[in-house]
This record gives sequence, structure tokens and C-alpha cells, in this order.
Amino acid sequence: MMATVAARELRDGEVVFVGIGLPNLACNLARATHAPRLLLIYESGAVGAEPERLPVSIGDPSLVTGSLMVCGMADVFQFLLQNGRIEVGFLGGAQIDRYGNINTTVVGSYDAPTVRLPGSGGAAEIAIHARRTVVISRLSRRAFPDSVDFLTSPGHRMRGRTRADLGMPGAGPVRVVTDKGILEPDPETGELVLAALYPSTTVDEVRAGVGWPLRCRETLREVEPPGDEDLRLLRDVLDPHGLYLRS
Amino acid sequence: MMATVAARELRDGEVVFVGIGLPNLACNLARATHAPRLLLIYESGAVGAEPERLPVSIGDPSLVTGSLMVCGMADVFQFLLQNGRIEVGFLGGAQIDRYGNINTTVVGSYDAPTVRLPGSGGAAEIAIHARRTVVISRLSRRAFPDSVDFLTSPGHRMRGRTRADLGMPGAGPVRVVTDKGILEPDPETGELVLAALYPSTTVDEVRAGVGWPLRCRETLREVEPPGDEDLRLLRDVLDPHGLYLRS
Amino acid sequence: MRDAVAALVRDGDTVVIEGFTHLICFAAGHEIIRQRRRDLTLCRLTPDLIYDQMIAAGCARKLVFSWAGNPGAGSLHAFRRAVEKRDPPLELEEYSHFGMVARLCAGAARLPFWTLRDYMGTDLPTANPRIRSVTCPYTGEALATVPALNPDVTVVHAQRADAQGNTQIWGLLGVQKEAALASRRVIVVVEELVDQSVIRADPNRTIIPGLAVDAVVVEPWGAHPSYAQGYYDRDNDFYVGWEPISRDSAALKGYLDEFVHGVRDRSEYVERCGGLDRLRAASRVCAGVNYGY
Amino acid sequence: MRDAVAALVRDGDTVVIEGFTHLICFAAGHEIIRQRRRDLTLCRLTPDLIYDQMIAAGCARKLVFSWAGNPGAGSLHAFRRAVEKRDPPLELEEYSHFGMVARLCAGAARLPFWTLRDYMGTDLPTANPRIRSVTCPYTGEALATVPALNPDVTVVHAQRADAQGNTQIWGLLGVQKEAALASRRVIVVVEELVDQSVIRADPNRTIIPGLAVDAVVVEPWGAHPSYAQGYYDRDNDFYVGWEPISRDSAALKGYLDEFVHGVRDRSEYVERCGGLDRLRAASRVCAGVNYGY
Repeated sequence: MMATVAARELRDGEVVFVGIGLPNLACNLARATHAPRLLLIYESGAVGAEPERLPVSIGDPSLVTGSLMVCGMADVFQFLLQNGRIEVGFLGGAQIDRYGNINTTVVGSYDAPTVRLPGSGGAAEIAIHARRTVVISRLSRRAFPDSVDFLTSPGHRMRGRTRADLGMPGAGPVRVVTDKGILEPDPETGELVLAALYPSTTVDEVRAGVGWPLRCRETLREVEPPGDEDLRLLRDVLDPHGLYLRS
Repeated sequence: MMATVAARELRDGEVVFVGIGLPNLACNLARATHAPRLLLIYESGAVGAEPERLPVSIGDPSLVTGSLMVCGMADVFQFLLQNGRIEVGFLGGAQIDRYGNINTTVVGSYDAPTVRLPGSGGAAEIAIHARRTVVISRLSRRAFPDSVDFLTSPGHRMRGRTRADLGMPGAGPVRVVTDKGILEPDPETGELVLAALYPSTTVDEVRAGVGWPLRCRETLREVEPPGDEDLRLLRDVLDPHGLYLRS
Repeated sequence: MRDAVAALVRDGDTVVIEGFTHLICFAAGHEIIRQRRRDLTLCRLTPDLIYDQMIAAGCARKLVFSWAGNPGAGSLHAFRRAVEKRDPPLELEEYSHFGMVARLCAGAARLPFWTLRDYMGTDLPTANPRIRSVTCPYTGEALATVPALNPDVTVVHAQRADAQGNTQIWGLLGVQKEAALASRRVIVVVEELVDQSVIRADPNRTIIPGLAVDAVVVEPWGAHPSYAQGYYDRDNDFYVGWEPISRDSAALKGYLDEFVHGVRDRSEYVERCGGLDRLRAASRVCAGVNYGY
Repeated sequence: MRDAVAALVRDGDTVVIEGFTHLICFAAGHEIIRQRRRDLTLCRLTPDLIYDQMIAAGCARKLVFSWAGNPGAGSLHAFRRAVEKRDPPLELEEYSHFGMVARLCAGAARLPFWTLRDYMGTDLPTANPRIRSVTCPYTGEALATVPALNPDVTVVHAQRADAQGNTQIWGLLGVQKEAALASRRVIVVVEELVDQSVIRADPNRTIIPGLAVDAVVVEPWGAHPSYAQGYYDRDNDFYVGWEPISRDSAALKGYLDEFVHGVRDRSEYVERCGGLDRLRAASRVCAGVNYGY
């Protein structure tokens, strides 16, 4: 479901900075359905990849063979990402807060963390430079605290300061795709509010998975469930071994 | 003669930043004689070139075919020259002054020049970064003024300041090869003094071609004339059409 | 080419036609002259014959450069007349090669400046106040800076590209990648338009991604009298022959009338040159590499 | 490999073994473990399994990195134990990928810092005070900086090189070129040693010039369980299988005893793995290009 919803965020012909896992699935689903001309860029340096197998890592050899261009990472970050060429970036994380800030660094304090997470990787600069980002994460109070333990990737409001205050080129997270509904930033405050619900889920179920008093849009959209074709592609073609798909 | 003398400045295995014309001849003569392992780097991006013909320009295709590496110019200037990998750089110019400063920009004032010269090209950074440079130029009062009209490539003393004062990595011009003798910087003052004379030339002849009261080393070396083999190589093999060799 | 220039090159633009000796797109320069573009700010490390012609043709208001000579053959006399005799007047902004390269790196990285260790002791920063300095936040030392160069339009000549502009170049690479990615609009001119499968078969050869390219023009011999590795050699006789032509403004005007204004397009130019087969490249094809896994 | 590591890697060194997923030189990491090097400052964008093993083996005093996970398979538990339980203690210096790339660019350019538009609003500069800022001398805006990284020794794995170390890589290039040129000493490890004529036949493929290389080591399968495009595939099962091993320090010690300390060299390691032919690459050879003129 999340992969399908994320796929719908992509328009044909867009340039997407792809992470591994669900985002990768979403991009390949979009390419297989409504966005055949989607251009996939991986931070590893593969541009216009057309992997013949589902890549397990963002540096998989299948991303290179048959791609349009392979360049060094200095070019990827300076001449493509910082250059402003990336239209959509996908992000995920252990913690996403009220303003769409993401933590992939530590749970607890930086110097004595209870859980040490991998760190930023390219996430900080993707969050800053991609023209817009889409965040994917399953709802839970642990995953959606009121504020993150460590701010790895900026959202819409960082200690009271906006992206504009801080001179960030990109628009930040325009959608947060969860397993129950879709959150979107309030245009005024940048606070994440509930914008759409999946079929047969309730506002209370979503609120139960969020660590702040979640507000709702006046009118909540209902999210279309995945079509049979989407499900067939995901289960039989794109992730036959269920590498990323659980439900 | 100048090509032969310049060639002798090169030790086998050294990394040389080659300019076109006489320097190019000198390098190829050195490779054909005492320095077969000389590594030639051209600012155009060709590394380890082994041209099968005498290149007319530093971007000649013969410098690419069969070379060890071709890289972009950002890599040449940042990762090779500024990185400190260049051991010897050759320079020439319309004006060379008392302290080995070179002018390849204008004769007269910058805003209303009587003669507009090509400009720096890579000379300014070669003069600054090459571990040492060798300057080649024919003697004349016009070519060797007391001080240059425009300082394009720094020598040993720029308005009273030394290379050390200005934090220049390279040692600057250690030899100025002319058509009558060799000038070298005074270790104390950096002023160019006569260090060696070609056979059957006199100190006065050299002084006549220099725009400042030229001092001499206590003991003047006599420069060995080119051997027959050198002359054969230059005339029959390296520059058969006399592209660069006049006398 | 006519349509690409008409659509993408405008009076007053900052224009880069790059290529260091290799792949200099004379075809684009000639079309810009034919379409009588005016008040252009022309930027190149080495103005070369192409900008000498464009200056003579009255296209240029300003020149941004680092070495203005005729490599191995003499001077660019239209350039010199403009500077020495103000005929016509030409504004100059001058750097060294490293400075120009650094300006394009900053442009491609979309940073306002680039840092380099250069220019100490020289008169260049006096002649060009846009060469400044910055203090290192770690060592406290002063380093030189140059401002980003972000052209309105960049023309890159290449051996081959696909219809979307995914462009492959081998041999000297110059600063084409940086110039293209620094530019608002990009025209790629190729010796050969190839199927995308050719590009995808060897992705490490791709220098410019199609996502940065606005137009792809197929123009064989488009770089003459410069060269295209693997396609044709540099026409050194032409470079040597340029010296007397460019020395004499009447002769130069005559050249432009005959070889630029006097031809409709590149194929007519090649005819007018009496064909260029004498320059066709010998075959030195390298082996391929394995992209399998 | 034994001699190269003995001669060029010293206790207390700052060591970079680069390669982004592709061409990670496990052979060098294992030899460093076998030679019981200590107090190393290990730098990599992605510590990956190789640094997890070196941390577990007690080689590391400090880790400089930007993403410490097991790609697509879980955590690096030796790294996590060191950070979460100080077992053993490990000093951290943390950046983002762009920050690490920029540090190596500065190192290769021999500048003290590099400028990037990054980190605003994040907690990274608080966690790492070496992330600073500089004011643009043209626009007055503040931009982020990172300090140059100049390793004592860098190990680069490549598909092929000649005896002088002129090194050709295709497929993902990561930051190998920058790391090698930033380093005081460089070890190149190759799948194949080739005659210099092979390098000269396709000079645009050369990523690292021999003038920067101190030792060339021939070590087929030297990047396993990572991969070498055109030679062998990534051993994803090994990466998945690492999760339980690395979770349990006894199992991890057992792994090191058997596959690192328990073998004399790489060929014994390959035997110990029961051969790796299942990973051998299929053939997808591209066409060559013409370097003639």
C-alpha cells in the first residue's frame, strides 16, 4: 500500500533521487505504470538506471549496467543535487517529528545514545536540496515523536526557524506517506497535519501512532487502494521474494 | 642550443608540465636521450603523452592517443598542479625582469596597451605551484627589462615581497635559459645573475641583452655545446620541418 | 542548428562555446554570426579563432577569458584590434586558466564562488577586482577566490549523444561538463546521433546527462578547423593560415562573407572548404570493457 | 599484499579504504587485521562490513564516516557495541556523504577546506564542531565548510592497472580518485595487472595516475563480498548473513579466526569460502571507441 501511494507522488519524466527499500520499489512501480520516463538517480553515481533485478543496495551492479551515465560522487552531490537537478527525493527515518524533521542518527543523546542509527548518509543534503521530498514511514509513537532526539534532515521548522529563514533551496517534505494515511505540512506553520486516510482506517488510529496532538484538514481525502495491476506488479514482478513488502 | 640546454635541466623520471614550442622540443629531446622515463603532463589534460608527431598545439590529438591518462582540466589544475605533483614547469614570455617575474599580458598599461599579449593561460599557477620552473627566452633589452609592465607569473621578488612571504609552494625559476647564457637567481636576493656562458659568447654580449646592471657569479660555467646526436635528433627526428628551430 | 540558435541564443546573452583545442564548435559560432546576435558576453578559456571571428563579426560586447592567442601560430588580430585600437571596443574580464576552470566549477556546483591557491604576487587581481580572497575557517590563511560563472547558454560539441542529449566525449575533456552544468540553457552538437542503447552500453563515457540538455544538433565536421578525436584531425594549416587573414580586417571580412554569411549551413561550409576528407581520422579503436555482473 | 601493508600501513595511521559498495578492498582490510595494526583512524563514507570487522579486531581508535549500516541487511553491530556500550571505546567524527566527499575533494586539491551548501538547520555541526562556515566574498552569504581529509594511506581496489599504478576503473567510481590524490601513500589493489599498452589504448578510463601510487598489488577476488563490475557480483547472501555474526561478538571473533587470522592470504580465503565462482560476472562487453586522428 505505502509503495503504491508513494509511486503516485511521482510524475512522468521527473528526476528522482532514489533510496533503497520501499522508495526503490515505489519508483520502479511508477516506471512500470504511469511514469515510464521517470529518471532514477542513485547517490552511488548511477543516472538513468534500469535495473534488471531489484537492487538490494543503492550501489548494486545492476544499477550500472545499462544506465545512461555513471559519475563520481563529487559530481552527484555538487553538480546534480546541489545544482538543483533533483526534483523528488525520498526519505525515511527512525524518527519523524511534528515539523517533518527526520532523525537517522541516534536515539537518546548523541554522546551516549541508547540506539546508534546509521547516520545521515546523503539524507541531510537531499532534505535540503531536492525540490521536494516524500517521506515514507510506518506510524507509531516511537517513530513520530513531538520532536526528534537528533535533527539529521531538516523538515519545515527547525527550532522555530523556517526553511526560508535558513536559505534552503528545496521545498522540503510535501507528503509523509504512512501505513494508515498521508500527512502534509500546514502551509502556514509547517506542522504536519492529516490530509488523507486509507480505506477503513480512522483518524483515531492515525492519532494513536503520532506523538503530538495531530490536527486534520477540514476535508480528508480518501486514498485509493492499490489496483490489482499494482499489486500484481509489486508481488510478482518487482518484489517477488517479498524483500521489502510485508503486508 | 636553447632546446638542448633546457633538456639538460630535466632528470629522468621527473613529472614535467609541458608548454608548446621549445619546451616541448626540450622535453622530447630529453626523453630521446638521458630521460626516457620523463612523464609529460599537458594542461589540456593529457598525462604521460607519447606523441607520434611533434604536436603543434598543447591540445593536439597526438598527445591523447596512447597517453596514460586523460582527465578534465579541473583535475589537472586542482588534483595535479595545485596538489604539488608537478616537479618542473617551463615558462616563457615577452618580458622577464630582474627577479624572474614574467609578463605575458600586455606591453604598456593594462587599460590601454601598446601590445596586447595572450595573457596568463596556465602560466600564473605553474609559476606558483611547480616545484621549480625553467624559463626559456632569447636575450634582448625589450625581453629583459628591469621590471615587467605587468606581473603575470611571479618570480623571486614581487614588489619587495619574496615567494616565502606570499606562501608560494614552488621554488620559482631556478634557471633562465637564453640564447647566449644561463641566468640563475641569487640565493640571497632572488635577483637573476649570469651563471653560465655559451661557447664563444661574452659577458658583455649577455649584458647588452638585459635591461638591468647584470651581475655575474664569481666563477662562470661554460655551457657544453649540443652533441652531434642532440643536433641529429632535433633536426632530423624531433623538428624535421624546423617548426621551432631557427638557428 | 539554425533553430537551436534561434531559440536558445539571445542578444545580450552570456555565451560559452567550450572545448580546449578539441571539439570547438565553429558550426555554432558561425550560425550565431549568421543570425547577427549582438552584445554577447563571450566566455572561453581560449577565445581561439572562433571568438576572433565572432568579435570581428560584431557579436561581442565583452570577452571573459584566460589565454587569447592562436595556438602555435600567432595572434588573434581581431581581438587585438579591439583591445589595442578599440576597433570595435571590447570589454575584458581576464583570469588564468585555473581561474576560469574554477569559475565554471562554482557555476556547476551552484556555489557563488570557488577557492584556489593562486594569484599571490601577480597583477591579475588588480586588473580584475572580481578576483578576491577568503580566509580559511581552519588555518586562518588567505586563499584566492573567483566568482561563479553561470552562462545563459553553453554550446558543447561532442562525438556522440542520444536524442535526449546524453552526451559522450573521449579524448580531451576540457571543462565541457562543468560549463554545461553551470549553464541555464545547453546546446549539444554532435558528430553522430546514436541510439540510446549505444550510450547505455558504456555509461562511464557519458560526460553530460540529458537532463541538462535543451537541444541536440547533428553537425558532422562541426568542430572544423579544430578536431574531434576519432573523427577528424586538427586543421593546423587553417590555424597557420588564419594569421594573415585576421591581420587584415578586409581579408577577415572577406572570409566571413564567403565562409559564414555566404553559406546556408555546415554542409555548404564543408563544400566551400573543398571537402575535408584529408583530415579524416585513422582508426585506433580501443577494446571494450565488461559491464556484466 | 603482505609486503605492501607491512611497508605502507603503520600503527596510528589515518587509513582510507574507499569504494562505495563497489570495489571495497576486503583483502587489504583483512591483511591489516592479520598484521594487528592498532590505533588507526579509519575513514570511509560507509564503514560497511570491512570496518565493522576491523573495529571488532581492535584496529581502530577512531572512525570518520557518514553512514554506518549494513546496506539492505541491518546494522554494523561491532560498531554499535563500540558506540552504545564502549566495547571497545571508539571515537567518532561524523559528516554526511556530501561532507565526506567534500573533505576528500579538499584533500586532493590540497586546500585546507571545501565549501558546500549544507547542514543548515541540522544538529550535525553541533555534534561535529569541525563543520564550520565561511562568508562568500561576493554575496556575503554564509556557506558550510568541512576541513580537508589527507589520509596517511589510501587503499583503492580497481579492475586493472599497469605495473606503475596507472589505474582504470569502470562502474561506480565513488570517491576513489579524490581519496588517492588526497593521500600521502597509496596502495592500488587490482583484479588484473595489465601491460601498459592496455592502459594507453584507452586513456580516458584511467582514474588514478601512476605518479600518485606507491604499490600495486594483484589480488583477484580482493573485493569480496563487495563486487567488481565485469569480474564478480556482490555477495548479497554474505551481507545478509553478517547480521547474526556481527550481533554476537563470539561469532564475530570466530569469523575473524577462521577467515582472517586462519588464512595466510587471499587465495586461501577464497578456498575457505568454498570458491566464489557462483559470483563470476556474466559478459556484457561494450564496444570500443576510436582514438585515431
